[in-house]
Amino acid sequence: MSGKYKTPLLDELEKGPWPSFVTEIKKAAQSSSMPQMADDELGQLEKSYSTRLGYWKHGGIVGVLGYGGGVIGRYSSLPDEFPGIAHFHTVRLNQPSGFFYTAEALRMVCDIWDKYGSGLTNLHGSTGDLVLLGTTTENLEPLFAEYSSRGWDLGGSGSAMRTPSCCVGMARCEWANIDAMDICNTMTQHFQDELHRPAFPYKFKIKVSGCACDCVAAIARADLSIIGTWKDNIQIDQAEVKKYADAGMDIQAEIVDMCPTSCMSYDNGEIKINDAQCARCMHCISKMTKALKPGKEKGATILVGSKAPIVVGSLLSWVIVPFIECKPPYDELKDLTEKIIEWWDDNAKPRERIGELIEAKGMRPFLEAIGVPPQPQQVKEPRKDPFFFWAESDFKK
Amino acid sequence: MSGKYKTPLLDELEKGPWPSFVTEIKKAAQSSSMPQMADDELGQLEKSYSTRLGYWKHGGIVGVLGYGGGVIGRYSSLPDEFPGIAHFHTVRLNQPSGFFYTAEALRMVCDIWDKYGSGLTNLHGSTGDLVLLGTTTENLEPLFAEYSSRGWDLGGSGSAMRTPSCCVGMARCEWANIDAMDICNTMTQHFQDELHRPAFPYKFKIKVSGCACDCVAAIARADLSIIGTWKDNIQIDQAEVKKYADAGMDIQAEIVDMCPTSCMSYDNGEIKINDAQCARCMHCISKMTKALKPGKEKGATILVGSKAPIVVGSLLSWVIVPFIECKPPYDELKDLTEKIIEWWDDNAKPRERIGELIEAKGMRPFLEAIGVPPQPQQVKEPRKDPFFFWAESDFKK
Amino acid sequence: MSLPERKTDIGPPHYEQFLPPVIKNNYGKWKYHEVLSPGTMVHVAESGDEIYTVRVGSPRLLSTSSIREICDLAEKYCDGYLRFTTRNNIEFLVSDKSKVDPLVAELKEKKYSVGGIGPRVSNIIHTQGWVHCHSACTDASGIVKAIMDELYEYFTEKTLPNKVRIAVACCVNMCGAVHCSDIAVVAVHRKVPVVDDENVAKMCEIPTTVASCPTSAIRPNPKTKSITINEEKCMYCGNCFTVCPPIQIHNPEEDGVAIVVGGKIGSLRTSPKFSKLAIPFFYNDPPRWPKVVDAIKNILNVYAANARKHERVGEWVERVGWEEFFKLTGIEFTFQHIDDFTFMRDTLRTSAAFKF
Amino acid sequence: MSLPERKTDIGPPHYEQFLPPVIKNNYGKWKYHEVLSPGTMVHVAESGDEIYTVRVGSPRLLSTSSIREICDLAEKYCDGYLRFTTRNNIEFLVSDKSKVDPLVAELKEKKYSVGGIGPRVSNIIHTQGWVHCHSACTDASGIVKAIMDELYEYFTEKTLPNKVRIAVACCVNMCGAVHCSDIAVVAVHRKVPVVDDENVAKMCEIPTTVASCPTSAIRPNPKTKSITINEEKCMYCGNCFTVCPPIQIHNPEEDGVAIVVGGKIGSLRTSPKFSKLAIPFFYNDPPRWPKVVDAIKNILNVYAANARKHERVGEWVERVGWEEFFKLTGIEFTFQHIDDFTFMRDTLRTSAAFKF
Ligand code: SRM
Ligand code: SRM
Ligand code: SRM
Ligand code: SRM
Ligand code: SF4
Ligand code: SF4
Ligand code: SF4
Ligand code: SF4
Ligand code: SF4
Ligand code: SF4
Ligand code: SF4
Ligand code: SF4
Repeated sequence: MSGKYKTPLLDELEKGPWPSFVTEIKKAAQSSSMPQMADDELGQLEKSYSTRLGYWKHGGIVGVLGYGGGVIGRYSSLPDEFPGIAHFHTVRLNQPSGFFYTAEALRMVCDIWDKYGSGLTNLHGSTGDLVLLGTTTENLEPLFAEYSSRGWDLGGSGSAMRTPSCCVGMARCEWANIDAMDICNTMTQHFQDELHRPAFPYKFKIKVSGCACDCVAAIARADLSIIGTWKDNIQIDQAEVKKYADAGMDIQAEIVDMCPTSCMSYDNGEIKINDAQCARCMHCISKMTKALKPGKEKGATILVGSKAPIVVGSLLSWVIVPFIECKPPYDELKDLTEKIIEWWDDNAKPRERIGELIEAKGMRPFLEAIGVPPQPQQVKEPRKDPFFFWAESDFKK
Repeated sequence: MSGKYKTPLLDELEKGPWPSFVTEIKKAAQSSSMPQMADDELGQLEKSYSTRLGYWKHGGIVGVLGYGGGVIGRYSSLPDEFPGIAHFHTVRLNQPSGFFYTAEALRMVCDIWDKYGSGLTNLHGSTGDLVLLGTTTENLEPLFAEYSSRGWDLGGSGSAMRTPSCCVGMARCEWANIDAMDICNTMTQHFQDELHRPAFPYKFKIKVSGCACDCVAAIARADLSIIGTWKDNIQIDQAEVKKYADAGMDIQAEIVDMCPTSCMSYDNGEIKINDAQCARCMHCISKMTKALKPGKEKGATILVGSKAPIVVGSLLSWVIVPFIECKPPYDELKDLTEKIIEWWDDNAKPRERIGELIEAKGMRPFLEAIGVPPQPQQVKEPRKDPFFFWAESDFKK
Repeated sequence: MSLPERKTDIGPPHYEQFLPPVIKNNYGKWKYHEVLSPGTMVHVAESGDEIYTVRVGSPRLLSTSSIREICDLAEKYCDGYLRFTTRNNIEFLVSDKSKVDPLVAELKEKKYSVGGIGPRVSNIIHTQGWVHCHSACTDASGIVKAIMDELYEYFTEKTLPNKVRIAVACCVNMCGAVHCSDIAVVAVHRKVPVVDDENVAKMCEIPTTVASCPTSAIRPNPKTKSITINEEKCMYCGNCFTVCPPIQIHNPEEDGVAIVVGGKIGSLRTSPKFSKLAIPFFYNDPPRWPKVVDAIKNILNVYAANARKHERVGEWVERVGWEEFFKLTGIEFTFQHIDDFTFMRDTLRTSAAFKF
Repeated sequence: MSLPERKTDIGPPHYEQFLPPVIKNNYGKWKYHEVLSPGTMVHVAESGDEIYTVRVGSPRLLSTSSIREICDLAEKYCDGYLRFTTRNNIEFLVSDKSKVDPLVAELKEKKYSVGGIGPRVSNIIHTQGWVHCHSACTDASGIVKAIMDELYEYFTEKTLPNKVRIAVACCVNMCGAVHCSDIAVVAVHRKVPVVDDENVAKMCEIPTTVASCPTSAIRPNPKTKSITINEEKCMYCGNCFTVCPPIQIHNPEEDGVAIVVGGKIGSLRTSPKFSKLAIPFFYNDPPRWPKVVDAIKNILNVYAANARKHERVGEWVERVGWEEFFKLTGIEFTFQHIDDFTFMRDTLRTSAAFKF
């Protein structure tokens, strides 16, 4: 801690039990070979805290040779006052699927970063990357050489495929209907070119969750959301049901009455499920994990289009394919994803996400382009107004 | 029945138990002084049935002196083939509130109509008028003189206040929280000028229902929907509750479990209601009318904006004033209605209904103009996206 | 034959003069009612007074002769007091209990349709159709007659889980209550309007016509001084035709009707609901539209067999889900079912939980 | 100091090399899990093998020094195996049951925040704020720290009806999951951007800038070769600023944050939900934003006191109604709460049934 700046406001945020990011900024200066970066970051941040204004310029385009993304250029608007952060770019390292690490691997990441950057990181960025926070333009190439030679690559940024992300899935979860980590890794590898060389109309994100709990928020934060599900019957272990009851669970109130389709009943200590009516929402399974399990015919639901509110309001992803098998090498999934991206790439204006494009064009041209038939699962309810389009092909019937 | 035309297709529609409109058309020719009208109507309709095409021209502007509405001009596009309906205008007689008649009054309506028109009527039109179906331009003035001198006036058409309409209300319904018929009649009288002399941007409809059953479909088919409600507690007669139970009603399943707010319970043969949580939806009351009654502090909810799907999709009316007292002479209601209409009239484009205008401008300018504060009852849920407007006045706070 | 003096702005006759004395005396003081049969009910006042209602189906399109016959009956049994309902049924208002059965007997003898009260099918709200409207894309009265003949016993006898409100509209202007009905028929076009350039140039205001199109499919055509329609964008709503008649939308070969379901108006239990598309198209098939009638009967039967007591059609469907509706009714799901108009965002499924 | 040879398009390291042996052996064969304490759980495989997870809160913004300390602990107790969660918590993956308690003890001793598992508040998803983003209209890390200090016991001890997911976004780009969170803070502008005509003319493509505005508030200004903004229409979304930096949206006097509630992501019980506006504005009040913290605590407490077991915030509010939410929380309802953007139609109340 160099103590270059007085930071009375930020120091307030070192109080209290939750770990303090202010302490982290102060600590970064200890180990980084460029302590002035974290120092000046702290100084500028203190200034922001007193003026209530940020001091960052719009990012310029910086990066590594042959790639168009992976680095977010960032410059202080007060380079004279805070020269240490005149350049303060972030580097997005593509995280391993499921965010698993060994201490050894993480140490190596830290060592390189202390050499070429501020010593500050985000574990992880909202998209999933291991974010390295603050370096200079000239350090980008050596940094990339060091990381890539050791098996690490950059993640996405700009109008490109973004770093796919997933839940912990089969690695540690009994409900995973698909191998979320393998799918995430496979898709990441499959789309390396699209990830590193922005050539899309805008960003395109993929997220994979093993079940409807959606622990990676795929349905809300991915252009392509892959969510595991099953087709057959929930597996019930009645002996375990009894144990839950014995342990004091109010099965009627907590499970049966909360089932959204009312397809369960609880009589004489046994749970019965009318599986044809089950929506596979995961409520009962998640609250009675020892007694109930997803079925055996597993696959994924494919949804498309979610994004943040800019420009036309937030979108959640829409069901496109209710059920698709997901087994390595995932050809069907890759193929579908390629078709989806192709249609979007062919039709979108710059800065138009796929959800916005579908809204603008309607579902039909999209579904026709990717070869998916209309199905009731794609809608909450059918259209309300009597205005609907007919194509020539409809008349031939 | 003159039998001027062979009508094999329409004759099919005289078969079957439900009363036949074809028979009515045939019967009209019997009593009308102009039997050729109903005859040619039948002939042209048979032609439509064989060609699947209507033969009416767009209406021209016809009417009675000093009025701009109340008559819909209609001309056959085949006047040579069907001369009897070369002119076939409809006259909208303003129905008495609640659609009550005496035989004597109705006979008089029929007598005049037989003299000046086809002898065909609609009891009633979808807006509520007593519709006289088919007369000529030259008959309009004498017809109007005859009706108006006997106490009947025309209803609305065109870009005007339309004939208000209401449910049977206090005349024959135990649930009426407001005097729907009196309000309907009062509003009709109050807006006579607006009704007869179209000067609005488009049509404006008023409908009044005594309770949330909404037997006149006010919430779906009126620019201004007035629906009776109450503020205090549902009145319960536990002795009658017992009788329903004794008579075999499954009170738990049919009443308590269907209450949308789950504010009821049924224990030891008694119904209890947590009235603070009751939404006054009318379900329980309507299914147990002897045991449950609305409260005593009665008034109306005012909703605005419903309409058919052209142009931007169907609208249901939106809650504007959750509760308003409704006692004669209904000054508050009249005043509010005038403010609502004034804002619309000042701001709407031609052919823009008030619901469409509110959608275009937002609720705030509308509520501010009519002096109604924002209230949670006006929304199902607050806004989802973080884009919201601030007015200068908001900063002064 | 001099005419009486005309009056203006007098408004309708005051309803009070048409109320039976028992209603006047107990106005606003009714205690409860009881449905006695599908076509009769009694309302009992706090005073103990009673008014009996006998309800009869009506084709709505009534000749003066038929109205006079109804008046005769009203005079014979209820001092001439009668009313019409908001769904166009006729109600005899009988103050003398002893006259109820004889009235019903005479009505039945004369083939009137006594019924419509309680949890059953009531009269169909409908519109003008080929009988009177230039905009009509089907006939309304004919379809109504065909449906009511088929569902007759649901009006006169059988009960259902709750009221089933049916409507028919002869074009998308929807002068009936189609947009919020349990089951409804709405006539639809399927082809882009044909523009009669010469007459458009003569008769229409071009900017108004361009502005009338909800999907911005219409552009001015300076060459012809008329307009052109972009086929890709047109939804066949006919609004341009309403504003400018030489834009001809009628196409007898390809016009027809759609069936929508699940709407409701009352706020009981669940909020009022719009109707949703069940079947996008049937060809116009006069005089009796048999496929339309069959389809409606099928939907009604599936509802009757599956809904819980007091559940309206829309409430039942929302409970079981639209996936289930299509499965149970056997109706095909098509591209037309997927909203791409104003409610698209609301109606696409944004959940990983649904039924297969 | 020659550099090693760079490689491209190799993608991330394969996760397999980072999996503890017990996970590799039981991959996809887990049977159940049990939450042992707010910060520990065990997953049991069909084989009977067990993996213990010890979860620790993280500020996400981590220095390499701190990461190394965490690595030290991982090596001491779990052969170096650790992971991060999708909400940025640290998870130690312990294969040896006997090491769980000592690990927890050392963590607590070192003031780590052990917790976040089960029905409680987990880590706050947040974004860059003044720490790194030019778009930031507040700081994210500071608000997060202030909230988590206040809600600390909901992370480490107390239980709630269900998980409560909190998020903070430093501008309406919403790089976090604010739009679908139980409770969230989003920074908002409230003043029309100030246009630096000279630089706009120099640096920006005018058509792109005009097109960037969702409300069509921007028009080209041929005189200045820049643009003008219609104050009436501007919703302060900042999209123009993203596209054209000399359109300056930051206003330290009038910028601040809104609080939104009731969103969720999982499809359990009810569909995923967007968050809805609870409180439209608080001034930026660094370093600890006390009013924001109080408001969140209030909402959390009202939820905890009123929701049923397993109900998420949004499920509770939807059951009791938003009228009730405003009443119970004492939050004022304002014009800002009424949607006049894309979801207006969905969100206005179209029912005569509601609570006063
Ligand atoms: C670093 C990160 C926030 C974080 O603190 O974690 C981030 C930071 C930025 N986001 Fe983001 N976004 C980040 C995840 C997200 C997410 C969440 C997600 O991916 O799951 C979203 C919401 C989901 C979505 O994509 O809609 C998100 C929605 C946006 C948007 C709005 C895009 C839209 O279509 O609505 C912008 C605006 C833009 O692209 O111009 C945006 C733009 C930005 C920019 C590049 C600012 C800009 O205008 O140029 C930010 C750079 C900050 C900086 O200087 O470091 N960021 N951004 C996240 C990426 C880290 C990573 O790679 O792991
Ligand atoms: C006669 C009647 C249908 C019936 O068979 O009962 C009717 C008939 C017509 N309606 Fe209607 N509307 C009738 C009630 C309605 C209703 C229902 C209501 O008022 O409760 C609606 C739906 C509610 C609403 O107002 O939105 C209705 C929505 C329309 C519309 C669409 C308006 C809109 O804003 O969406 C039009 C189109 C127009 O005005 O150009 C329309 C236009 C018409 C026109 C004038 C056709 C036209 O384009 O000029 C029809 C004249 C038919 C004719 O030749 O007789 N009619 N119209 C109803 C009036 C009778 C009466 O006065 O009692
Ligand atoms: C006579 C009439 C009012 C009028 O001024 O003409 C009327 C009269 C009564 N209605 Fe109605 N309703 C009348 C149209 C309506 C309408 C409007 C419509 O259909 O266009 C509705 C809204 C329908 C909807 O929600 O889509 C309507 C929804 C109700 C309900 C709510 C039913 C439900 O549970 O959803 C009740 C309560 C009930 O049936 O238990 C009700 C109950 C009643 C009661 C029992 C009220 C009473 O205590 O007198 C009346 C006799 C019931 C019956 O017919 O079964 N009335 N009722 C209308 C008869 C129309 C007809 O000929 O069939
Ligand atoms: C570790 C993690 C996945 C990962 O790959 O990192 C994870 C792990 C588990 N989740 Fe999750 N969830 C994780 C993020 C999420 C998210 C995403 C988010 O918060 O951004 C969600 C969606 C939240 C939402 O709906 O808004 C999520 C919704 C659930 C649910 C559904 C809760 C509900 O009833 O609504 C369950 C089931 C349950 O808790 O009974 C669940 C259950 C579980 C289980 C019990 C699954 C299992 O058998 O292993 C895991 C431990 C539970 C716990 O932490 O209480 N997980 N879980 C994430 C931990 C985040 C953290 O640090 O707190
Ligand atoms: S999304 Fe499902 S499979 Fe994945 S971690 Fe969460 S609960 Fe497990
Ligand atoms: S998964 Fe959901 S829908 Fe299926 S039985 Fe369980 S609670 Fe019901
Ligand atoms: S709306 Fe209510 S008050 Fe009016 S008739 Fe229907 S049930 Fe009675
Ligand atoms: S009126 Fe509706 S909300 Fe109120 S108690 Fe009865 S059923 Fe429940
Ligand atoms: S629905 Fe259309 S065709 Fe039928 S009466 Fe109304 S405007 Fe005419
Ligand atoms: S029919 Fe409707 S959508 Fe088609 S051009 Fe005319 S107004 Fe536009
Ligand atoms: S939410 Fe806005 S300010 Fe915060 S990181 Fe994302 S783009 Fe930057
Ligand atoms: S801030 Fe948003 S709404 Fe305002 S002018 Fe810029 S882009 Fe348009």
